[in-house]
Amino acid sequence: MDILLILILLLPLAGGVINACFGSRMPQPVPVFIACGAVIGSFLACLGSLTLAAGDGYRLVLFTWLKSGNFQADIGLLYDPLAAIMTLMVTGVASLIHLYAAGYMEDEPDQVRFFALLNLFVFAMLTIVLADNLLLLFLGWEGVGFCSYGLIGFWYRKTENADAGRKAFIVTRIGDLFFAVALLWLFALFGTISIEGINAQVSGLEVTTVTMISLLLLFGACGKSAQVPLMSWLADAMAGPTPVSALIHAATMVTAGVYLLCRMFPLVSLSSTAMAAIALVGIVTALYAATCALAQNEIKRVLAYSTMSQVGYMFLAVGLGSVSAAMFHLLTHAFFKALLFMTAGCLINLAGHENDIRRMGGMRQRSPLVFWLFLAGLLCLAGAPLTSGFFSKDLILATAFAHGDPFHLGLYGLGVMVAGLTSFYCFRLAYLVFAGDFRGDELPHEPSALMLWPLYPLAILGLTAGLLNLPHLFSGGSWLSGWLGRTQDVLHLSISIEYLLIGTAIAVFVLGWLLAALRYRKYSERQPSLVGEFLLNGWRVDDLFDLLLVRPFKKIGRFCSQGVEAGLIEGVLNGAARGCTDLGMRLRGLADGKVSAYLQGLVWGFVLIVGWFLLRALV
Amino acid sequence: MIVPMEHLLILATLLFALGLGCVLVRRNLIMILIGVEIMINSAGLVLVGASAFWQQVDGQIMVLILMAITAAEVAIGLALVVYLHQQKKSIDVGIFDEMRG
Amino acid sequence: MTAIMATDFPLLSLLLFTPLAGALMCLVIGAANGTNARWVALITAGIVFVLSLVLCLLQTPAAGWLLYEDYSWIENFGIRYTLGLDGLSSVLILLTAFLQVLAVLVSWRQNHAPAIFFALLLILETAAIGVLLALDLILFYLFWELMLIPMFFLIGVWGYKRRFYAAVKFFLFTLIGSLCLLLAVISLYLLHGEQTGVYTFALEALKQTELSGTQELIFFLCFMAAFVVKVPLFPFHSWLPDAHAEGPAAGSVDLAGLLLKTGVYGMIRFAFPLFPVAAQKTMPILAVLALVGLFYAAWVAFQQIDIKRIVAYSSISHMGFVILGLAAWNQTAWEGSVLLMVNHAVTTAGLFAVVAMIEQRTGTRALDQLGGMWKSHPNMSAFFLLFCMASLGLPGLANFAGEILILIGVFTVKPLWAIIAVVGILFSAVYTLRLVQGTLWGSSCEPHDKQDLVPREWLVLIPLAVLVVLLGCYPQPVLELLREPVSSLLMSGGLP
Amino acid sequence: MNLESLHSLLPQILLALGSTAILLGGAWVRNRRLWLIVGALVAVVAALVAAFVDPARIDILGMYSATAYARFCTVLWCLTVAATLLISCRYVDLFRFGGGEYASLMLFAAAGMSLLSSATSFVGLFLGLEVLTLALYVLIAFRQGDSRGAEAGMKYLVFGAVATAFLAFGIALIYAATGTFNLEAAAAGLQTEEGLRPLGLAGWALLLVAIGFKISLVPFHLWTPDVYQGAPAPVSGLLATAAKGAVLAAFLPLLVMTGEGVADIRNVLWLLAIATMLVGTFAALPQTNIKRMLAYSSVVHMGYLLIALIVAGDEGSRALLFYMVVYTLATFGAFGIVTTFADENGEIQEYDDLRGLATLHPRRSAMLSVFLLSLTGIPPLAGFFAKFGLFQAAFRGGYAELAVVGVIASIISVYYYLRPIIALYSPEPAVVCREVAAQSETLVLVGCAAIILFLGVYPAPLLTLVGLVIP
Repeated sequence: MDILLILILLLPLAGGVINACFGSRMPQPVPVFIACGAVIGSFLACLGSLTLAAGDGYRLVLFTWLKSGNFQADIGLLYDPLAAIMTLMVTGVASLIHLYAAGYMEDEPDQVRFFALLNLFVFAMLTIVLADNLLLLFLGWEGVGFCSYGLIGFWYRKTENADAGRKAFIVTRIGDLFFAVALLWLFALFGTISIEGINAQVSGLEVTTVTMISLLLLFGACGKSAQVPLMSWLADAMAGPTPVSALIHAATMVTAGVYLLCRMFPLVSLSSTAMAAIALVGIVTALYAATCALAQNEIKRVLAYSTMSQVGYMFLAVGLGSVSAAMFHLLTHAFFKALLFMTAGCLINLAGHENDIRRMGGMRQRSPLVFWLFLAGLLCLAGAPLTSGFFSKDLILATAFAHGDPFHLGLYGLGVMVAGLTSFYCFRLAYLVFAGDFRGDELPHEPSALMLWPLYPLAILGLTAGLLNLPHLFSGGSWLSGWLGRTQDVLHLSISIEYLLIGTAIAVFVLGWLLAALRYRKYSERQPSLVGEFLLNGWRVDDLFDLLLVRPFKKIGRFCSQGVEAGLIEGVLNGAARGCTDLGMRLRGLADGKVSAYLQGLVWGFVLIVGWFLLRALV
Repeated sequence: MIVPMEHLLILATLLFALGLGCVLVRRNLIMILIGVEIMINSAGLVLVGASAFWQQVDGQIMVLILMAITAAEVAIGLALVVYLHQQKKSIDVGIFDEMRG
Repeated sequence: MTAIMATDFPLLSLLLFTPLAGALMCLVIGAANGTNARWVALITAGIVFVLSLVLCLLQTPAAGWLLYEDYSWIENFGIRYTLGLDGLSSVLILLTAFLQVLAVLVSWRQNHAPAIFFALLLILETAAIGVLLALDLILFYLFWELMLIPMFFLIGVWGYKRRFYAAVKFFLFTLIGSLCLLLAVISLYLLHGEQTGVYTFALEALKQTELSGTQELIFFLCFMAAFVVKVPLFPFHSWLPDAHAEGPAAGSVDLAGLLLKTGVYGMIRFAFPLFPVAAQKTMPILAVLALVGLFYAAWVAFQQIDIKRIVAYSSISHMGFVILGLAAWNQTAWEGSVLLMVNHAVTTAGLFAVVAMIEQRTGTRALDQLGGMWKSHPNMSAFFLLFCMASLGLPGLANFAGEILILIGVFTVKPLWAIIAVVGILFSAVYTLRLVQGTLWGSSCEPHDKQDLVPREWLVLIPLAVLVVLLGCYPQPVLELLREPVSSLLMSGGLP
Repeated sequence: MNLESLHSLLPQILLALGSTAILLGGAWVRNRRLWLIVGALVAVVAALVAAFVDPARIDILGMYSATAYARFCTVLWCLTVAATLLISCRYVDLFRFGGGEYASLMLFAAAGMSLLSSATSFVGLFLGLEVLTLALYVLIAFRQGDSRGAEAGMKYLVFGAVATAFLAFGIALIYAATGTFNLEAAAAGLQTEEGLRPLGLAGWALLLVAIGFKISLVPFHLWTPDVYQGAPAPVSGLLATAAKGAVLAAFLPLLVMTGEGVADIRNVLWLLAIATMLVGTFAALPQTNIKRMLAYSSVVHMGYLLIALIVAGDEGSRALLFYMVVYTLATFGAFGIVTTFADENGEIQEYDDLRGLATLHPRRSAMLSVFLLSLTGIPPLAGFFAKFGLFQAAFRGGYAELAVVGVIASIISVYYYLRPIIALYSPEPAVVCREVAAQSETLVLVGCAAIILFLGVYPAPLLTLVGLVIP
């Protein structure tokens, strides 16, 4: 069994490394086979080893990575139910996306780099999931950052793409810093960085310390998960190829933050302040992103903001103390959002590589199949009744409601509002893309079969994943909560309240739909309003960061390099050097070639010596 | 001793100063050499006087050596004067300033 | 003093003087034919590498010297020829020997007076190894200064346009520091002699000298003057970017890989154990300078156009990290510092090697004229990306392992320092990504040489890349070698 | 004067006789190289005699001594002169020197230096100094028709003559004050607090001016660069090394003594040392002519040597002698290299003309680098241990401030020593100098470089030797 567990990690790594080193020397389809094979193999290994994870999980230490003084970091795996479910999701979705990518990237000459990075990404993501200590987790954490950097900027010939990659890397790294500090602090407190070890010892800690560390972890999570305030990179990250957006920026990497918080939940949950902060970050992001999504014109950007918003829900769930709700939404979201992105990729192809929804329309005629798939995804996202998104979102909102106090009721209210906004922008998207006639002029580029096949399982999963954690009301057994060992997350509300909550959810869904239908059923060119412009630019957060961080940074840089380095330090050095040579010139000037001057020097010297003697005699 | 030592020293110092003045002021090489001669002779004077003061002959021997060496120096000096004159048609030391710095 | 490995054969001297002998061979055989000189240099460097590798493998993680040599040398001054090899020295010697092989390969196409060039490289190697082995202060100083001459010529003769300026700057900076060291060594020697009647320069003996607080502080500062210039610590770094930018590729590899390391080595082998009290008193200052340098160099690197200068400033920034680790004064941080030193050497050597290759192909090092190298030279670019990622501290690659140990060590002592230093990691990402962005991505510049890596270059880059990954994923062998020496050096510093 | 005294003076007599013989022989046989080699042989024989024939008595007529120290100096100067003669072989042919006269004067100078270093009385000192100076007057202007040589000769003559006058008057005043010519007694006489003390001090002041001129201390150094530049390179080499070393050596025994009188002198020397080191260093910075640079460098090094002279004692003397030997080797070597680069157009002196010579003459360039780096004091060259010994002695003697000034000067000196080296090694040659070094030149220079390298790695033999001979 150990070997299966190792294979989960090793296969994607090997695939990535082999492709990176030798891929360009292999005949064309081989690297793709290797890449897909590696991930599918990993998925199978995960399925095979699932039994290991049940209960308290399974711990496997491979070798010592770093050991110095009393610090020790192992390459070790912690395969518990949480990790297992996440692994399953990551490998499963990744397998499908790899297959899709094989079709999507068919004509790309630089395929090898793409698949190498994609495999490495899966490896890094699985490292996050399976790591038994925070440092190894951090390795995966930064690893996904790098792969995301490389993949966003995959089409590097356009500087904007490379810049978007860089932005993603640096902004998420800001979050990583907080994570790193938390790691250091935890080690200083506990003398270990093992996740189990830390979680076992937290109970004795002071609440302020816990709060501080939890907040650090939260910030770390915010970076990777594109939560307020470190969210601005995600929309730009859509510059990458669509499979990348589907895998990294929808299904897996952006949910790593949620996973981290779930992983460290025993610690985080000790501080109510931190929990409130998490919930707040979640809902603020959800709201922010939902508003932004309203005004976006590029199909992938709409989806990106929706991702941000949905991840906000997951944060909210963690903040509410319900790990299973968070994980539930994480899973369902992974399915339908991957589906959405991949169908969006098909749509873009169909529209003749056109991203802008204002230049789409009538896509239903171009491919009814894609229409239905996309619609399935959208319905899940919008929370249409009985879809997976409906159940998972409802669980989160119900949990908020169940807390009962004003703060949480407020969260619930905002959550409902976001749900309405979500429904609105989903149907806006649907109408703009599918209704009416095609507004562009490009010829369609038919998606290959390889691109369509992986969509079916995802659509099915997206529509039915609600079964994973079906609440009692629908005579479900909350299987996920049980598997995760979090039965306390199962809500026990009265039937009437449950009906009320469900009714509200359905109501806002319908409301959103109706408003969208009203406004977007018939397409008309509109001048974007001031508010629209504001939302389109993501509340102008980029400008704010530019003003607050980027420009001062550059200014200080200029000051250092021109002011201090070239001015002060070089100036002092050159000044000293010039002083020396000037002095030298003056001294050599004494020897002007004339004997009489030399003799005068001699006499002055004599006077000097006699004077010195006299001085000594007098003093 | 007929003349007091002090007088002798003052005279010698004066002579030395005069010689030095000559060396410093004159630009003609021959005149400079003459100035040097005067300075050296002032030293001879002191030596003779001191020899008498200390009742020793050492000083007087030294004077003889001094004179011999001076002669040699002048010989070389004058040879150089001729050589220099051949080169630049002048023995003004001021014009020999090709090398400087 | 006894050694663990009892052997009468002067193995250390053999290690030390093999490169010198090679240098002479280079001059003799290679004078007429440059190719001979290259091969002599390569073979010599290879032999030294194998020798040091064997010594490293023989090393057991126990306290004490693995090998120790002590001969009478200049009795008149009480100077002895004392060499000792422990885990710390063997790691750094192995690094030196390894990089030297690469330096020879990197400069394979050097055509201006190759015999002298390679001879100088080998002399430099002897000097560096000597510094790492010497246990007599004057012997140490001798090798310390001996590093100057070859490096000076390498920069001053085989460098670029402003090579004289750079070479003299390098020479002057380091000489000022080392003469301070010399003065301190002499005074310490006299003081010890007056106290005990035994005039000696032996490190172990001089550690016993009784010093007043002020004396110790002055001596310590004089010692540090030499070491911080070599490291170089802000604000004594100004020579390094010029030396890198104007020097040949091999010079840069050696500068980053060999010379900078000797500064830190000098601190932990000599300055700290000799003057522990003063050292600990001044640690906060050192830490502040290290931190300021860490950020300052990052900022300056961010503004540079010349890619070699960017790498040079990144070097300064990383060395700030190393010094910060030393300032924490505990086992983890010190091991981290040494590890980072090794890792940084490997990474930076790789970066400089690729930079040289880029320059060879495009004829420029200006960031604004480069771009899109991945299109024309994917293999080279992949290596460059790897080294850059290692340099910005990506976990799993070399630098991170050292950095995290330093951070952990520092955090237990002074959390604030560690937190500030963490931000430094972000900064390194900012300027390194700018470097990557400007060279690899974007629209293509037109390189006149479309040739991707040639076999010789593969030979240079593959070992470096393998090491970068290996040191990042499994640095344990190095750490185990360091454990005992570092802990005993810390002990002699008077603190656990 | 008896046979024993003559026996004790055998090396000097050999030199003087040899000089005269060559002068006579040169009138008949006009083979330049022959006489140079004969001269070198005579000098070597004199050196051997000085080294291995034990003197019959130490004190010679109260004027000279034949102590181990004096003999050591004699050997040193004789060998320097022999080396100068050997290195001049090609040079004298090139510029058509009168070989006999040249060799004869060199030997004469050697005799002077040897007498100077052995002097125990002012009479002997004066005599030795004048013998040396008179020979040098001629040697400096030896290159006929060379206007710079003539100018250099004139400058040296005027300065030398004035210095002689100062020396003579100084000696006279000291004699008047103390009633003795004996150096030690005269110095000891200064210590007694008598009415004549000011007179003695005035005498010492004059004497110091004269010495200052001879070893070119600041501010009596102004003639140095001009004369070194104008004189033939081998002669400049001799001027910068033995001619200065002999004077310094003469005063070492004096300063080994302690006492108040000497303390006054030491005090002046302290001032002169600092001025010399700093002024010389800075003035050397902007130089672009290697001979002028070496001239200023010699000024600086005399400042260093003064440190040792001031410290005196065993440590100081040892440091001084060691430094002097090493300095002599390096400076002589550097001038030697300049000699070998001379062709019928003259000497290559400017840095611009040195550019790229290394590609044509790698060995000589390497040797020049060795010499200059040794002067800088960089290990593993002998210059390092010389400076090391010096600073160490300064610290022991309580003159740390002098050591610090010395260190500052050596830091700055890096710049001017390195400039010609870099010029040599720059890729594009400026002047095509195809002169092949004569065998004798190579022999001497390789010898110098080898000794410098050897002493840089293993200075113990020389250290032991100087430890044996110090007064």
